[in-house]
Amino acid sequence: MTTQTQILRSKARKRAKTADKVATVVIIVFALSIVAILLGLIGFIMFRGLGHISWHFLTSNPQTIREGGGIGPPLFNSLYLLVLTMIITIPLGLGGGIYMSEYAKPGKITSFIRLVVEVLSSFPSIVIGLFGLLVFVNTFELGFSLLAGALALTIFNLPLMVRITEQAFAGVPREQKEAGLALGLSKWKIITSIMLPVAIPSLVTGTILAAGRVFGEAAALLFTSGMTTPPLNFSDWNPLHPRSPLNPLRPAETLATHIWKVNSEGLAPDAIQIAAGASAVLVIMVLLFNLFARWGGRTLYRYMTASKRMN
Amino acid sequence: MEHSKVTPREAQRRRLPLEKHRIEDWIGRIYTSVCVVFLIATIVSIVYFVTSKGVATFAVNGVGIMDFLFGTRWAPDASPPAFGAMPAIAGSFLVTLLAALIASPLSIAAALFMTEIVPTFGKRILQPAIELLSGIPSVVYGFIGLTLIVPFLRDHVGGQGIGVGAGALVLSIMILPTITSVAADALANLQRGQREASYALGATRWQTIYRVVLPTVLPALLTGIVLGMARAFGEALAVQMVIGNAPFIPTSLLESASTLTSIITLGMGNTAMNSIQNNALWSMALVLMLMTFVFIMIIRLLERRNRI
Amino acid sequence: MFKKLPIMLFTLTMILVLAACGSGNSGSTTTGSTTTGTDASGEAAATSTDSGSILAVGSTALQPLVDQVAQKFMADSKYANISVQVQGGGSGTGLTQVSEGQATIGNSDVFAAEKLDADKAAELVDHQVAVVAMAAVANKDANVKGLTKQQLVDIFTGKVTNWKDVGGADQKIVIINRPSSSGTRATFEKYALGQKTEDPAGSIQQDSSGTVKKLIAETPGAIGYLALSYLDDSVAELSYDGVEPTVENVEAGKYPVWAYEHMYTKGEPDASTKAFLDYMLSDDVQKSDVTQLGYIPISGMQVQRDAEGKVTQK
Amino acid sequence: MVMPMPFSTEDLSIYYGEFQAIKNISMGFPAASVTALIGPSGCGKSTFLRSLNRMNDEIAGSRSTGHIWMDGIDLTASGTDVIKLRQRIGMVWQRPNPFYKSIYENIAFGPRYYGIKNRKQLDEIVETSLRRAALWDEVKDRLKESALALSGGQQQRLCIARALSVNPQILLLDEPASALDPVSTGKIEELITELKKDLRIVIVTHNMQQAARVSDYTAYFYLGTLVEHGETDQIFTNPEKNSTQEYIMGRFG
Repeated sequence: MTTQTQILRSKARKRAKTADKVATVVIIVFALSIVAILLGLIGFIMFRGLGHISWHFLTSNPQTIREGGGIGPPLFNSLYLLVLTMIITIPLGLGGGIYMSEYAKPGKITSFIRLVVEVLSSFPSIVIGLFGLLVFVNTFELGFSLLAGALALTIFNLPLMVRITEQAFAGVPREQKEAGLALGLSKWKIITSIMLPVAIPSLVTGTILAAGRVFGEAAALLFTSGMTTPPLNFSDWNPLHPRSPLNPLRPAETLATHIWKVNSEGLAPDAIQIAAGASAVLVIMVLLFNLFARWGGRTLYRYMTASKRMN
Repeated sequence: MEHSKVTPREAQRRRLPLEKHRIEDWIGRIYTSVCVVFLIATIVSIVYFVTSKGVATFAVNGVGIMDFLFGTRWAPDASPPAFGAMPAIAGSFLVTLLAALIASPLSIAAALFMTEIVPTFGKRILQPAIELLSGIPSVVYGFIGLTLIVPFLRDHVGGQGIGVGAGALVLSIMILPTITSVAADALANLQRGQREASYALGATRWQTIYRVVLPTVLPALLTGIVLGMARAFGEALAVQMVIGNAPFIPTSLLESASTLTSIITLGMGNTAMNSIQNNALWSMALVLMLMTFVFIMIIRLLERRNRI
Repeated sequence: MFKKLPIMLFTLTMILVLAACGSGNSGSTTTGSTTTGTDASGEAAATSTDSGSILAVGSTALQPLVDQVAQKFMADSKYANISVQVQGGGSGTGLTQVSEGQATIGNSDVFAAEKLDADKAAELVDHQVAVVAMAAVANKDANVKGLTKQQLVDIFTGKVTNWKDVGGADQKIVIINRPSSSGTRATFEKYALGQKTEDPAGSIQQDSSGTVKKLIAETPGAIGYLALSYLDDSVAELSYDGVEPTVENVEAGKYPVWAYEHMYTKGEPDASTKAFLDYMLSDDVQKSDVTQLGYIPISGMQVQRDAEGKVTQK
Repeated sequence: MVMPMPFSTEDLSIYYGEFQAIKNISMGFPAASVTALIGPSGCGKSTFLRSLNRMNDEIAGSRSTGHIWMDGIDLTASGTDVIKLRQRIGMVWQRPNPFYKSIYENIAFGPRYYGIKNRKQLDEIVETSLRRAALWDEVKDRLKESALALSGGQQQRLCIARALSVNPQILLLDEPASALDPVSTGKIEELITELKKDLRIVIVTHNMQQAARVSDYTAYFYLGTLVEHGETDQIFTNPEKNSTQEYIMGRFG
């Protein structure tokens, strides 16, 4: 009897051990396959695209039917749109985040705002794009323009920015706030002069990561900033001139929409290479944003906490 | 030493502008409140505009809501036109569910790998890799789908390459990072004690994971999966490029089908505002928006369960 | 009232934002209405003193041409004070925007009456600037040189599903169609098939010519249709009822699958817009840019066609 | 009716939700003296200290009844300008919490906020405050460096200097030396003795020797009530209540 149970038990243990081994192998295989997918994707994009990237490619105008078109204006548009978006998003997002972290009292209204932020951040980008088309492009008569695009992207990034700010402020040691209070500073002064500098490293990291997201967005921009770029005069930097690259009311295709367009409408014989090259540039930009965000946050933090000279 | 006699207190009495701190707090409160009001106003106006446009199909153009939701014939330009959105709704759900089915085991395995098996390697290699994956723009995914996945499916699986399967594959890669990071967070937050108690009882790692870890974090894992599905449901360009866009309920995974988002992207520019064809697209956008609410409701319910 | 409050607040905030971004608006958003002289009798009226800004929105198929011509137009010192902006967005968007006065010119692949309500379409003035012809295109392995109208109808309605039934290889037919709202599809259905069709199950829809071409070239048994400018060696173009899809045949009125590219204005165009439209139709543009980009010059057409599809000799 | 002392509490109670953390405490703080608050953890002494400049307002769900008198004004009255009140009551915590700014800025921040813009005047205030906190000689050559680069003891004295920079009438110290090494603790204690000449000081401490060394009056708290309050010598040598005796003995032992 006892030997039988022993045998049974050791069998069970053996089975458990086998199951453990199998499961471990399966998990490792799955995890490694994710790494493989990533490496494969990045490798594929780079392999297809890197050969096409040159200074000429990065700076010259796209061509409709001839070979040798570049991505200069789309690249510029992407960056400029990012700047415009951030100019609108950062003040609004900071305000919203500070409200949530410092002013909001737990209750129905606060949880409602939290719901709003959550809903806003999960809207499909195409719905935001359509809203932008209806409201910014048509109702406000902005036309397909950088500004309309920036406003649509603001809707995207605002919830993110609010969350980043809220978390960054929540991460400020309570003692800092108390020190300010005990010194008889107003709440707003404490927020802007005491807490903000402490929160800045995580704010910077979060903001740059959010900015990277803007960079890749296309669906919302198809309906708001349009798919064309007027001929630009890169020596005219007056934002009020229609041909100035800085004019916020001109239409603009970004790198992401350019890829979309070249892929779909491209007449140029080297359309596929251009799409591949532009994709590689886009991915490299996103990578750079990631690295820069981490590096920037860390450097700032070190600078804020232990630097030799500061004021 | 003349100056030292001017104490801050005297200076304050002499110079402090009238209730400076009150003005400051007033500014701060107003500024932050305006930002919050802006947030709320944004969402209210999105909901308002999308709803009013989306309802026009039924209210102005007289299409029956049931005909729209459950009609299987989408032929907006035929005479008489038919506005059955069922093919697109079914397509959206189908690719979303398939993508979740493909991505969930992979993601959860990756999360387990990162937290339970080799945390150091996982943290150093896998986590950044996954974050990168989430940074790749969706048009690039579409491009890859069209140049890599579609020809591969066509040559090795059969069919046209383009179709539901290709769409689901592309989407599954896109939602991998979402599910993985939520799952990894949940696993990392799990108290060490439970796990150690299980090991102390002589359980193997898999037994511990299977019997202790997974049941505990199940609501959080489901939250991650629902978040991923929400993203898949709303994704437009990548899917549109590879799914084929035929307005039919697909009968096989290799068949061309359409989603709500793909029909909208294809038709929006080609139809004139306020025409019935255009309004029908807005109705689809309305369905998309309502689905977002449903997803968020599910997530909230899961989170509530998670908290208990 | 309470319900509308947030929207009002939102609008108010937006207006503030816009006001902050300010005064530069006038330069680019005012439509051509600010031009000088109302006497616009052709190109002569558009002297260098004329100024104005033109916004042309719409068809993505027509956009490369308008874009290129606009650049040339603005580079011409005669029109130095007129600025032209070209935006895509699709024919429907173009017609909506010109009809609502947001754009000066609405570019469209189809007659306005096909997209807009009759009364709105009636307000628009049609300027036909080029012709675009389409050819049925098949994957090379299908081994077919041409199809008759009836064969095409059978294929696109799903009656014929194998190439061998129309004289080709024994291969399943894969239809690469356009979305039903597409102008290209409307043209193809109207002039090649003579009827509207509904996609047989399993057909693929793509809006963009580039993707359609790629798919036809790669997918065995594929059939679709493309503008002549997209044709190359990777795909096989098919003759229609024995007529080759060539520019000559289109101009002579022998090959019927073609459509006008339209640039609509709301009412008669003002001086600067007229100058641009006239420039568009000048030999200078029609003989170089139009042909270069693969369209067929309007001036070369020996036939013309009205919105109902009635063809008459010029 | 006796006029309340210039700085005192009257029947003060603090609630966190339903829980009464401080129960009807009335006590005064004489000028130019140090009052030590002692008692076991959770006895309410820190809560009491924090209520004196109404820092408890920041904790959600807290409320108070009773009065805090300062020069005849009731600080708990609803119309009181809390921020102005805090400008007259300095506070230093257990863990040093210098701002993430330079040493100079840490001190100059308050006075500048109060309206002093003159650079020379600010320099003066920085120097005097640092001197009063016995930190001047150690940091005078590196005023532009980050305050976070200082050692723990230096940071704590910097925090005292920061509190002094706005010339408060009262200084509240919440276990100011418990996170520091013995040498730094010694310096802080010397500092307290020096500072009490111009200020009322209230200090919370767990260290009985410290209370005995630096304070003039001692108050023993237990479960939110004030058990005994009197001159330090008397409390330590001959307390009236047994529980005070036991606590003090226990802590010594």
